[in-house]
Amino acid sequence: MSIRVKYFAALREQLGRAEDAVPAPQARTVAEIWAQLSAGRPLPANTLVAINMEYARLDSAVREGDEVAFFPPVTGG
Amino acid sequence: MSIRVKYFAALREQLGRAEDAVPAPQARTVAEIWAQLSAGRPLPANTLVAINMEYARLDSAVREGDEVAFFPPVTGG
Amino acid sequence: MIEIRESVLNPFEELQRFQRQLETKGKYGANVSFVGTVRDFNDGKPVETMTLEHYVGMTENHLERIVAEARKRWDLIDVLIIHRIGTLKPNDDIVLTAVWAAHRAEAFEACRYLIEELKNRAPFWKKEQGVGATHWVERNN
Amino acid sequence: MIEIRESVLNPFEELQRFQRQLETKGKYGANVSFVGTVRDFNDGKPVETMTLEHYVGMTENHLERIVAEARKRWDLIDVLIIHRIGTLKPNDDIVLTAVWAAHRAEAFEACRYLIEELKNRAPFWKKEQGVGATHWVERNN
Repeated sequence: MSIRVKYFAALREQLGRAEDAVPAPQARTVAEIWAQLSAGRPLPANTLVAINMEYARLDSAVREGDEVAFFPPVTGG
Repeated sequence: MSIRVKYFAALREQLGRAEDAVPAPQARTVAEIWAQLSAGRPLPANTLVAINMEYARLDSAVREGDEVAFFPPVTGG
Repeated sequence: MIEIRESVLNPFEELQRFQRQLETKGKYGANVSFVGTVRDFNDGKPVETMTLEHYVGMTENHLERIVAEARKRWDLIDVLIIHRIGTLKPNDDIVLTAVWAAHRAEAFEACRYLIEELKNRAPFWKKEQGVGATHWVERNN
Repeated sequence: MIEIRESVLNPFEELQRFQRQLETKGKYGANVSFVGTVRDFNDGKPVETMTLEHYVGMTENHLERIVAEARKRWDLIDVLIIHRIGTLKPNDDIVLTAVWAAHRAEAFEACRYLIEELKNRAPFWKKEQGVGATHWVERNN
């Protein structure tokens, strides 16, 4: 089982992909997952994160099977 | 030329008429017009008055040709 | 636009018709609408019919003034008010106030202002008929 | 009811259809509706088309939660939210939030709450295409 990672909107376009998958044991927090997948690219200011579709923080713990998402401030409505 | 007097809603029903006309020289204020037309009946509490379709007071002056109205608190909407 | 009418009010058809003829397409980003409807129970009493009376002329003057005040206070693109008179039944719509503006804050605030001022100042009166009992509504709440 | 859709939104037809099937006729005295529309100019830039992206699943969860919070906070009879995704043009309607309640105060407050919370929390993102230029809207105002 791995961790599924999603990117949305401007962040998805900047990275050039909408999804990643990470083997679970390699990361423990949202920030560590970003570091692992971004090849040294800093997380843009104001980026929001979610774990299993709930807003979370960069230091929130991630577990096997979780879905983690990174996205810019929301602009619906 | 006289003063035209209108009554609305519950007040119209209580008086049993919708309109009166008063010769102009006989009255000077809204309160005097009421006294003249009401046969001693006191003005019900909370009654609103208008002169020429503008809210007015009981001591507002009334002139020849004016339209005076007496009505209960408004309940539209 | 301000209208007082005796015929049935279908507020959503009126909104659609009014919006379609607006020449400000692309300018408004927000519409807020209020619809007031006759309830079958008011102040603890069942309502079978309601009759709305108004002071012809004074009502129109005051509604126009309320709209002018709202336009002075907020930056509005368009305003629609329709109010019924005559006899209504529960579930009939009594009043529609609607505002189109660039942004939502002014649309919400102005729409609320229109209905509050209408209720405070426009000379309409409601009489409710229940089971064998008739009374004038004494005040707006 | 909550709906996210790619097809055209005609808010007033939706309101009429939704209200007709309500089984609470005679119970509600107030409906307040907000409609958000694409403007042809935003943040000083002309807009030719707008594309709306969302996070499937998270959006629905958060809209349901926002409605549940509004129902807990105010005494509401019914709630309708429809939000578009995909490509829109100026004058297309993006979002509808509507509330039916016994009285107008709760209808106004709850309708405003729904749209404010939707804008703050629901994961939608707008991209605007102007004359030769494309940009993601950076924040809601």
